[in-house]
Amino acid sequence: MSSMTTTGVKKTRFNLDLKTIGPFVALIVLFLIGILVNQAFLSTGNLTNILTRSSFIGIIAVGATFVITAGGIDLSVGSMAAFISGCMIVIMNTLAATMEPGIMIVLAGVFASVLLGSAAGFVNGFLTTKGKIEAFIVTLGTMGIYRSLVTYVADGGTLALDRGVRTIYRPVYYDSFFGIPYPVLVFLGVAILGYVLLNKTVFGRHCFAIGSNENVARYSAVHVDRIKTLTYILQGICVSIATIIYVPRLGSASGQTGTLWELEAIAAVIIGGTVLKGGYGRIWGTVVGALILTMIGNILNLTDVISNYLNGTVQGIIIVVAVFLQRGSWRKKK
Amino acid sequence: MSSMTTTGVKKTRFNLDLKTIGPFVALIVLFLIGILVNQAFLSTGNLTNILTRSSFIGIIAVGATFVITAGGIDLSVGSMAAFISGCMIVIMNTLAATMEPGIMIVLAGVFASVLLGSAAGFVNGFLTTKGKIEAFIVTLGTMGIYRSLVTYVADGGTLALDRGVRTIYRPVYYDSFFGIPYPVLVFLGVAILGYVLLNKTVFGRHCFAIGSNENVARYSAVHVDRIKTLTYILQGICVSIATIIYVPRLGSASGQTGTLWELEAIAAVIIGGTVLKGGYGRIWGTVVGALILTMIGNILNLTDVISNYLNGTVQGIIIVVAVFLQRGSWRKKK
Amino acid sequence: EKFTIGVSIPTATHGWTGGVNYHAKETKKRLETTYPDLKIVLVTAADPTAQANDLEDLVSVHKIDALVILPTDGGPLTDPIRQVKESGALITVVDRALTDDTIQDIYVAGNNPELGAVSAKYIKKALGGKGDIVVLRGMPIVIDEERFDAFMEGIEGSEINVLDHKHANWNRDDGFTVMQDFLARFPKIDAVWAQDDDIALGVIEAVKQAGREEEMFIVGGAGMKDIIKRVMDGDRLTPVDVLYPPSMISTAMEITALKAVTGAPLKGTYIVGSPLITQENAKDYYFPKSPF
Amino acid sequence: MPTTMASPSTIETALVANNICKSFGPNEVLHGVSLNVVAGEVHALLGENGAGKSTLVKILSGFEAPSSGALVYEGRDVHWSSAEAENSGVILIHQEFNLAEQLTVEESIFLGREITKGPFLDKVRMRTLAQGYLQALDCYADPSARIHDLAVADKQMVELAKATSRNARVLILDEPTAVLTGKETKVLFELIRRLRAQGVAIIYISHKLEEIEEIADRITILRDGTLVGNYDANELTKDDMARLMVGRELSDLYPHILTPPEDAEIVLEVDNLKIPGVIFNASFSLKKGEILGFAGLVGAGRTALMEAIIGLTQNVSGEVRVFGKPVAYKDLSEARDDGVAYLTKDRKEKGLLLTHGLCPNFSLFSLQKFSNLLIDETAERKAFEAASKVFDLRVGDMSVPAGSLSGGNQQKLLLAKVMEVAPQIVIIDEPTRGIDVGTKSQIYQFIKELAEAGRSVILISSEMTEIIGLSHRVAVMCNGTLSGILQGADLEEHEIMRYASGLKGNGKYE
Ligand SMILES: Nc1ncnc2c1ncn2[C@@H]1O[C@H](COP(=O)(O)OP(=O)(O)OP(=O)(O)O)[C@@H](O)[C@H]1O
Ligand SMILES: Nc1ncnc2c1ncn2[C@@H]1O[C@H](COP(=O)(O)OP(=O)(O)OP(=O)(O)O)[C@@H](O)[C@H]1O
Ligand SMILES: [Mg+2]
Ligand SMILES: [Mg+2]
Repeated sequence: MSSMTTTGVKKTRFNLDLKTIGPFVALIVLFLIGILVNQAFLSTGNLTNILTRSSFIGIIAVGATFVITAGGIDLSVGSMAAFISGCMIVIMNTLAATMEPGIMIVLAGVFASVLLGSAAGFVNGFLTTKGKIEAFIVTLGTMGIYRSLVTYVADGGTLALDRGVRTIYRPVYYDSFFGIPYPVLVFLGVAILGYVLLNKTVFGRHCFAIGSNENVARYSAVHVDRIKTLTYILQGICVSIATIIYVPRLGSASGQTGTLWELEAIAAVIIGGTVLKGGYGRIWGTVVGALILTMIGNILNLTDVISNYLNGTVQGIIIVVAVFLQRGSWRKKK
Repeated sequence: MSSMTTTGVKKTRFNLDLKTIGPFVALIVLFLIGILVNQAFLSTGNLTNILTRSSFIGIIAVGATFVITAGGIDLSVGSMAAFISGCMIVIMNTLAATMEPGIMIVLAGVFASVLLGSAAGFVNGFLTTKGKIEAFIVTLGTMGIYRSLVTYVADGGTLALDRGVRTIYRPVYYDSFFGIPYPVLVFLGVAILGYVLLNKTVFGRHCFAIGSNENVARYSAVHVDRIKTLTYILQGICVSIATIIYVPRLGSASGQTGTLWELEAIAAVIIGGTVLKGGYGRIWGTVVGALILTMIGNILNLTDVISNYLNGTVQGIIIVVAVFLQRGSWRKKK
Repeated sequence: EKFTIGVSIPTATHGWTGGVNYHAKETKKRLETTYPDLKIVLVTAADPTAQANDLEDLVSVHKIDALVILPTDGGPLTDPIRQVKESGALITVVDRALTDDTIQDIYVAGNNPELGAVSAKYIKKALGGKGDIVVLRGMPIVIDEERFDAFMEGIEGSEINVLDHKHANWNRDDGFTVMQDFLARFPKIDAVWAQDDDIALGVIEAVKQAGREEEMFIVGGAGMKDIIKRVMDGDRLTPVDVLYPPSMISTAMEITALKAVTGAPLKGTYIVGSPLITQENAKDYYFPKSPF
Repeated sequence: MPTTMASPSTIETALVANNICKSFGPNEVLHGVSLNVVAGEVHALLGENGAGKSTLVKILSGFEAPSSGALVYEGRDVHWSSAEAENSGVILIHQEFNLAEQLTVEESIFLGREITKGPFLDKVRMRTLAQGYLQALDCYADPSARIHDLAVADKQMVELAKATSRNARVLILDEPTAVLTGKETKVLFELIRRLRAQGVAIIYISHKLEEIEEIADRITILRDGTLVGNYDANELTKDDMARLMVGRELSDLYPHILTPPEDAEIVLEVDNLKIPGVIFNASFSLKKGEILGFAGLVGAGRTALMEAIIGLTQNVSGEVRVFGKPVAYKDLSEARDDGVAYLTKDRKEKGLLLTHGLCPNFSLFSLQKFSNLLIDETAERKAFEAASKVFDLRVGDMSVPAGSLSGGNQQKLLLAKVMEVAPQIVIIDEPTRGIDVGTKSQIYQFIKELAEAGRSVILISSEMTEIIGLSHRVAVMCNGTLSGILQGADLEEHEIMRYASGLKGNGKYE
């Protein structure tokens, strides 16, 4: 793009800024709107709610940032979350039936969750890399598979966590540390780890390289397939972490759990300035993206000026506008 | 990376075949399964049903083939369909209130539908090209917008078409011409037109060019933005055609109409051998893809050996396998 | 010579439909053992279009002699069901009315407006006709409309003030989220009409989290076992529940099977009411084994 | 610089290839070629376009597997992948760039060999090292700049830096100077000499025979995939090389071209054209039947200027007149329809659809002319076959994708594509980049015929001799300014360099 390059050069700086601050600007604007809409928005209660809620999508989106940066996509995260929660509950209930409900059971559940997450991620990664099937299709397939499996396990209904176990597990979602709810802390931890991994390690750099040009990466002795599979496994683990803090919230899972989370996660990633075509990812942007999405929902609940029916419209517009703030920035990535 | 292309090339010959026959093989296999599962599968009644049903997704998928070939994606088709059906019904009902129900009213509805489709498509195209926002996000946004708009128009309920108009309109779905239902004829027509447009015209060539390298297209005097926008408009028109034969079937529309059609359409396109990254499209593949998807649903209804809960699993597996038949084929498009 | 009944129901997209699926499966097993020459084909669909497809398949492939259908949406399916009728099959419609009631032979009617009305009546009484409430609605579809309108009608004239109503899509997570925000927004809430037990469960958690259990009570709907258990145990947060039994599908299947096999002259409408479940009568509605 | 460097004495023959054959599908492109590279020598590889040079070196460096034949590296038989080859110090710089556009310079240089401190990247270290490697090539690209923002020449320098940063024992350069001007070429040669002195074996591919004469110790010549012979550099004159490559005597490279009459109509006029930040001032005019050369250092703004004229760049100020009519093209199609065509120098990113067939590539630019409603595919194919004769495309099988053509043949395809619209004014940017001498003379002949048929040509080239040999007049650009237009006696190398480097004329390098 020669002449584009010319302009490109100046653009770059310009857009890089926009890409960096864009999401934050959007967040701040939303924040102000929130305040205008309803005083209650600023109440600590409400703000903690927003943070805590955003941690599900947020943690998943951190994983998605890796997948997308490396040029992939994962549509299965939502149903994966449902599937993992379902299995966790079944496992913990079976244990609870055999032994005294205790911390051990919860740990067993957590362990199982991480195991399942990595496995599910590996399946996606393996099919994409070794099976050479487009990620979109692989994960579209597994999306349907996981969801129907959980419906099957739940026998069409809802899987409820054993009361005893629940009481032990409950604090993981509801308690907090110096006023900061555990989910938020976990989210923060995941984000920081993600940031370091993506920006400070060889693995992260290889993700960028693969996303930007797979062949060049392969020629530079980068283990393309391994790295790509790893990003999916990472995504799976993030999903499992999200479920670990999700299950104690309502102590239940069903075929409905996590519907459309995949789209929310991807939206969060893109709003955050990551390039969908791969080669450029931003963890902090993703975090902000997740906050934005949660905040939209929250604000809509705090007002009744807009008909409920129009929530989707408002969300849609905000998402598009938020990305519009970074317009052009992804263009030259072609 | 000529050597990449090199390996690419050796594959080409090989895969082009696979890509061409792959979907057909899958279709035939499914067909045989159908016969084994249940004799009744072969009854003309059943076969006509399959064809008629596949026409919705099929027609939409033909449009999607253009969008995807030109390197874009449209997630909004499902809700666009809901929105258009909704508006059609409202318009026809209002007219019916003022005048004698007659063919004119239906034509008015059809006209409105096409108009809306083109407009909706234009919006998507404009935002992607001029707004320089990633197609995925634009259409994710409009997806939410259209869906919530129709819910709003339907006031949360279902919009039902005026009885009188319905009786006039009904044949468009239920009648047939020498035993071939109209929807099938329309589908066939759209497919043929699509084929010619994509493979025999300048427009089609330009779609391929843009999809495989936008810069080269620009340097070859291709009006990149215009062509891309046109593909979205085309998609919109295809959606409107689909709704034109959808509305007479159930004579109603609601916020639920057309949920997940976007994924089905995209799946049909990819199963058909079109490359999601753009630059390579096959209309006939898409048609077969649509048939495959419909046939899966049908076959699952032919037997109750599989728990209904597991439908999603079967579908997922078949989709992945169908694409696996063309494994590697999309690789060289990097 | 076998007699085939096709049963078409919505996919388990939330707790209640989950219950429908469960009862349908159970009843299928039971009936097929009691009536050896009876064959039941069970199909599920996510939306009206898919359900219309299913109906076509039931006729063209399974040659059903009778259809038991719980329509995902009465309006759009009226016509496809008429076609099944024209194929000569006996039609039993469950829960959701068609736009043309001459089609069905048997109608096992759930009563959505009644659910709304009963809830309204109770809340009015419990609050002494005066107070601030919030409403969590289901998915934006007809059923939700009917329930909501009936409810608003029910409280009309009283001094009960609906602070706001939002859609919680018959989903626990949404129930939780929406209620959290209601709690953040309204300092004083006397009662919550959650309309559905899945939503109610979410609401309960949100209220507990906010530590405002003493302030309000919650009225759900459907008769999910967890909620009924709470009612039985006299939980003050959920003093009552309003029945809207997914088991109505079983009733419909049984009646249809009976007519099919014995040719008994069964016709007309069987209304499944929406009685108020209180601590007293709760045990009659408690089925621990059901997943719902 | 690598410290553990093998000294010439320790190794005799570094890399040996014994009758290598290579086929792509049905057609064999290398028929038993043998090569023997000795440590501390510069071994030139010569051959026409499509002779098989790139294929051979790809095989040597593990990017392609030979269909038959053996590789021996430092005594051992090897069947290696590109990664293994690279680890053992056999490094290929591709004819086409092999860089990921979104990565930064530093990331590209260390890709696959990142330096870490504990579990983390040592960015500081890599940055400074990268800087060092680049400066050694006196290239001043910022290590944190993204590849897609670099000018072509800088991209090539990054490739070189990448190679030098590795512990090279055998360094293979496939037409490295195709995108370089004299200045950078000198730098490159210094580097090559330095490495040779350190005992590195260098395989050097180029179509610029004077370079071969200057740098090569030994020369291996290929023709149509067979070995012509293996010579000592000082055995051969440039003419010998040309003859051996092409297999026939070559007429004088630069044809005599009639000068257009003084009063010839002016077809293109450019007044004070400016692009903020890139072009500071350019004014010139072009006569009917004239060939106007554009000289300058890489980055001087020639491409930028032309892209502005044909409407690829917006926010351009100044006036452009085509056939006396003021124009401000908004995109290429408008220019094309006025009979102005531009041939890009970046055939891979802007010229050809590498994954598509030859015919669709050929007709993409002129498609309208084959189409009334539907595309007349037979006419299209006929035109393509005609053109492939005119530009003598050397392709076994016309159904291969453009990406599989040899570099030179890709260039020819690109020429054919642009010329198909029969432009009145044609702007050709580096038309003979990567073209063998034989074909070069064909292309020059073609340009001559264009001009004498009354078409007008703007010729951008970094090859001084080409510019001087073909142009009636030469415009020289210097740092975004058109610093002077030379003709007649002034038209010679040193004068041009003075203008290009800002010593003369109104162009300045700060
Ligand atoms: N991947 C491939 N598939 C089919 N043919 C190929 C492929 N790669 C190269 N060829 C053919 O092999 C022959 C040699 O190509 P190669 O690139 O080695 O030529 P070259 O000597 O490098 O030419 P140039 O000087 O133009 O670079 C050409 O005819 C080319 O078309
Ligand atoms: N310093 C620069 N800043 C931004 N873009 C540039 C710069 N130099 C060149 N470009 C752009 O990069 C493209 C290719 O680079 P290149 O240096 O070959 O072109 P150029 O500047 O015209 O130099 P040349 O005179 O060699 O053509 C050109 O189209 C030009 O627009
Ligand atoms: Mg070559
Ligand atoms: Mg140049």
